[in-house]
Parts: sequence; structure tokens; C-alpha cells
Amino acid sequence: MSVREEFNEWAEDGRDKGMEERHWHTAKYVLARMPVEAGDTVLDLGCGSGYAGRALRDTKNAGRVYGLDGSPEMAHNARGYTDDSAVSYLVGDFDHLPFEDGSIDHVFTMEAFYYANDPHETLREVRRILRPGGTLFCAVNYYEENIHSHEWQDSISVEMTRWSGNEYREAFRDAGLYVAEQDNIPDRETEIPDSAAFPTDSWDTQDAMVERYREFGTLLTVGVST
Amino acid sequence: MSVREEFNEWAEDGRDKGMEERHWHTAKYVLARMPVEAGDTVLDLGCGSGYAGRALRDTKNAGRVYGLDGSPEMAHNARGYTDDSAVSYLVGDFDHLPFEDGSIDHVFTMEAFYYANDPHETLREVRRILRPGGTLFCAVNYYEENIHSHEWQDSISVEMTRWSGNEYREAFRDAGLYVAEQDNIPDRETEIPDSAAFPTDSWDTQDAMVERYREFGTLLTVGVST
Amino acid sequence: MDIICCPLDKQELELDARQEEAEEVIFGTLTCTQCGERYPIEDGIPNLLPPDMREA
Amino acid sequence: MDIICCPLDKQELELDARQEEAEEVIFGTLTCTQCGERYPIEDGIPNLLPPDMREA
Ligand SMILES: Nc1ncnc2c1ncn2[C@@H]1O[C@H](CSCC[C@H](N)C(=O)O)[C@@H](O)[C@H]1O
Ligand SMILES: Nc1ncnc2c1ncn2[C@@H]1O[C@H](CSCC[C@H](N)C(=O)O)[C@@H](O)[C@H]1O
Repeated sequence: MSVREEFNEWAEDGRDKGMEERHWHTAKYVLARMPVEAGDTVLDLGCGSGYAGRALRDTKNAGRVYGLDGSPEMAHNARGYTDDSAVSYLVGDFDHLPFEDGSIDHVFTMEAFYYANDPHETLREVRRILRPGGTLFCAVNYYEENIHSHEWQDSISVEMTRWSGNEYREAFRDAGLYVAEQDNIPDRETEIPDSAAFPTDSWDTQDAMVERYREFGTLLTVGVST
Repeated sequence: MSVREEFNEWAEDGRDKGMEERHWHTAKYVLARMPVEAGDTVLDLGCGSGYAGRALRDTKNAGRVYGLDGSPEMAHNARGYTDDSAVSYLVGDFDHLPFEDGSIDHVFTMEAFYYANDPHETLREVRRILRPGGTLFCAVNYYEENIHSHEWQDSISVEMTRWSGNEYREAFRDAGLYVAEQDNIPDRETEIPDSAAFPTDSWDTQDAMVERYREFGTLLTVGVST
Repeated sequence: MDIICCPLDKQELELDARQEEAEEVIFGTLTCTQCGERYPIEDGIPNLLPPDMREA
Repeated sequence: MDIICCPLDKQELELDARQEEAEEVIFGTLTCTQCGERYPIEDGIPNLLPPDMREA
């Protein structure tokens, strides 16, 4: 299936909202770190329900926020969740960004980057559209060190790229982005049952669940354009 | 008193170790975020006991680590805490850095930057010595939003600069550093007594203590050189 | 919308609005001034996928 | 130590080692090849404070 088909289905059965709720546990910390100044133009790659752009308008007074998604149904839902006219949604592809060179101050992307058809091309595109000093905040739960995420590919028809932290840093540099930081942001909010409750449907042991959420959490890599 | 006199006293009565213990609560997270690659050269400005450089050698295999401090006694103590020959300590001043242009990969500084005689000059010096793409991780507990820190100046003879988060971002940019992120890192380890214990010697209310440690914590500003 | 461009050749787009509401274009077309490729705006959302991905 | 330079004019320093142990200079002097300013090394630690701050 294509990104469009796969994620149109997700949007139609309400998974856009489910993801927003779960991803917010760590995404809010990523957003808080971004050096967005009042009036800045921000792009959310693979915006899903579009929560990130809405949050950056509210908390940092971003000037204009674009949410780009490859699924028309996702973009349509996102449009429905706000009537802020400074928030724009558009349908597009990560490897073919419809923005002029140097036109974006900062890019955010959560749990979406690794669906890119060619993630190296996506990074080059991000670098192209960022102004000098603009940043890319790239957050993923699916990555090599997070062994608990490896099986996710089995239930998703779109091919996923599984890089390690080191591969993210290298790929950023190859695309001409300086790596400013890399971090694991723990999810402290997903509830973890008592040890007596294990094995559960999803988890063999409590330790594994603790490692997945409290230790590995979300891998954040921050790049800076020049 | 000069930096030398003030902090020589601190080193002599063991406050170097006390600070290491307290600052480690947040400094370890700052260090973990740094994009230090094996073999990189790192500088710790105002190194105190020198824990940061030791940690970056251990955790990230930094190549050479310099700890610079204006107090000979601090540098002397720091030297005594390690026999790793890849860790060098030297006495120097923030506004007169004894390093060649573009010779340092990354700079860390914890609870020290605001003692600079001219913090704008310190930032220009940091920018000068960093190679393109090198980062400055500047962490402070003493800053404008942290109202609980304001009184610290009363018990320290060295004049302290109290910037807001916004002033840090502006000063970085004025010095030619891109701002890659800004964040508050909570201290979750300092023990906060039951509400019944308040007022304590240091804290009127539990709320104030929670705000100081769990919310304001350490202000981190990350700059990138070009 | 002045920073939006053609996803293929990154050239300027020309807007042909069919329906507008409160300064927002609800239906219309964006046409690349260089390659002539046309991108639809539906329900206020421009579809700037490369044409071969639009129905993929 | 090859990236260490004079804190004043950022020029090269010349090392005069008085006492060495295991390839480390314990006592000695660093002299700026440009301005001639001298910086002491004591107990293995170079003091590269600008001279007017050394005793301040
Ligand atoms: N190549 C591509 N181009 C554009 N969007 C893509 C894409 N691959 C995946 N996406 C979009 O990326 C999203 C991933 S789901 C994550 C949504 C949101 N960022 C959140 O945190 O909840 C989906 O909405 C999907 O349609
Ligand atoms: N202008 C200046 N130049 C060099 N060092 C300075 C300085 N002003 C203060 N310092 C040093 O900065 C240190 C601040 S105390 C913090 C020490 C250590 N970074 C820690 O986290 O525990 C002191 O050791 C002091 O001597």
C-alpha cells in the first residue's frame, strides 16, 4: 500500500487522535525545546492530527505553521481540528517538498520521518528549505536501539527505515545539517501495570515495558542548517 | 574578591565536590545530549572538580578534554581526581581563552558562565575557538526566570550576570552562534521533604522548592558555530 | 502561501480560485508557471503530491 | 597541547620544561613567540590567565 492508502485508513478509523494522545507524552518536550521565536514559520512533516503546529502557535506564537501529510484524510481531519487561519495544511510528499529554498525557520517531525521513500533525500530537501540557522527536530520511536519497536514493520504496509542513533547523526551530516544534539526522551505517562499483571497481551515482562517507555522513549536528533 | 580568590576558597573547603554532587542531577542529562563523537576535543568552561570532562571520556570516548578554571585550586583538585592523561586542566579566564581558532569540537559549561567578566566577550571567544558545526552547551541554574536563584548574588563576591532565557538566545545570536535549542532540565533527585516540614531553613513553602527543582531546574541553551 | 512552490521543479505556482470563503481558497487549482503541472485545492487543502503519487 | 595559545594575542607558545614525568610537564614555562609574555606551568597545570589576573 502507498502512504496515502495506509494512512487514509488510519485517519478514517480515528488513529490520528490516538497517535496524538500517545505521542504527546514525549512530543511536548521536543516542541518545548525548539528555538521558535514569535513570528517564525514552522513546518510539521507528517503532521497527522496536526497537534504540533497548533501547540507551537499557542506556546511560542509561531507566525505561520504548515502541516504537511501524504494522506489527504489526515490533512482533512487536521484542518477540522482548528480554525486558526495561521495554520495551513497541505498534502505532499517528504521527498518532494513544495517550499522555496530557505523559506522555513524550523521543521518538526514526530514518528513520521522513517516512512520517507528516501530518507536521505528528505534530509536534503529539509536542508534546502531551511534558512541558515534553521533547525530540524526529528523525533522517532522506531529506531535500531529500540528493539521493542522492530516488530512494528510487520503490521504496516509502508516500508520503514530503521536507523540507529549513530546512523541518524551520519545521515544528517551527509545532508549538510550540523548535529546539535541527540537525546532519548522518556515517556513517563504511559501507565505500566504492576509486575503481577505480566505477561500482558503486548508485553512479556514489566522490565521490557519499562525499557521501552521510560528508557528508550523517543529518539530526538536535532540538525541545524547553514 | 576576584574569581581566583573566591573559588580558591571554595576549592579549599571542599565545595568543588559538593557542587559536583548537586549539579550532576541535571548536568548528566546535558552531557548525554551533546553530539560528541569518539576522538572529539571538548572544553569544559569553569570545570570545578572536572567531572564533566571525565564523564565525556567515559561515556562518549572523547579524544581530549580540557577543563579550564580561573581558580588554580579548583584546577589542582580536578587534576587530583583523575589520572587519565587525555584529560588536561588549565587555569585561564573565560574572556581570554587560550585556544586557537576552530580548535575545539564542543564546549560544555555548567553553573559557571554567568561569572564571566563580560559574557558577550566569552560567547565571542567560544565562537572563535569552535570549529564550524561545533556546539556550546551552556547550563545555568542562576537566571532571570528562576526567581529562587536571585538571592544567590548576596553571598558571592563575584558579580553575576542574570539573563532571561530570551536574553541568552539573543546574546548567542549576537555572538554569531545559532541557537539550536533551549530547555529547562528538572532536578528530580534533590529530596523535597513532606509539606509538614515547611518552612525549612532554606524554603518557605514546599511549592517554592518544587518549582525551583522540578520545574525551573537548569536552563540549557545550545549554540552552534559556523 | 507565497513560499509554496511546485514540488517537482520548485518554481512558482499560479492560483486559479474557484471558490473562496473568508480569504481562504476552498476549491481551485495551482499551476506551475514553469512546467505547467496542475495541483488541485480541495476543501481548502492544496494537494502538492507529485502527480504520479496522487492516486498511488 | 598543540592547540593551546597565548590568551592575549592567540599566538603560538614555546615550551621550556623544567621537570617532566611520564611525558607530562610538571614545572616549566610557556612563552608567547609573538609578545614574549611568559606563563608558568605548576604541578602539571599551565596558568594561562592574562598576567594582570594572575595575582588579582
Ligand atoms: N512520505 C511521506 N510523505 C508525507 N507524509 C507521510 C509520508 N510517510 C508518512 N507520512 C505521514 O506521516 C504520518 C505518520 S503518523 C504520525 C503523525 C503525527 N506526527 C503524530 O505524532 O501523531 C502519517 O499521517 C502519514 O500519512
Ligand atoms: N571568569 C572565569 N574564568 C574562568 N573560570 C571561572 C570564571 N568565573 C568562574 N569560574 C569558575 O567557574 C566555576 C563555577 S562553579 C561550577 C563548577 C562546575 N562546572 C560544576 O558544575 O560543579 C568555579 O570553579 C570558578 O572558579
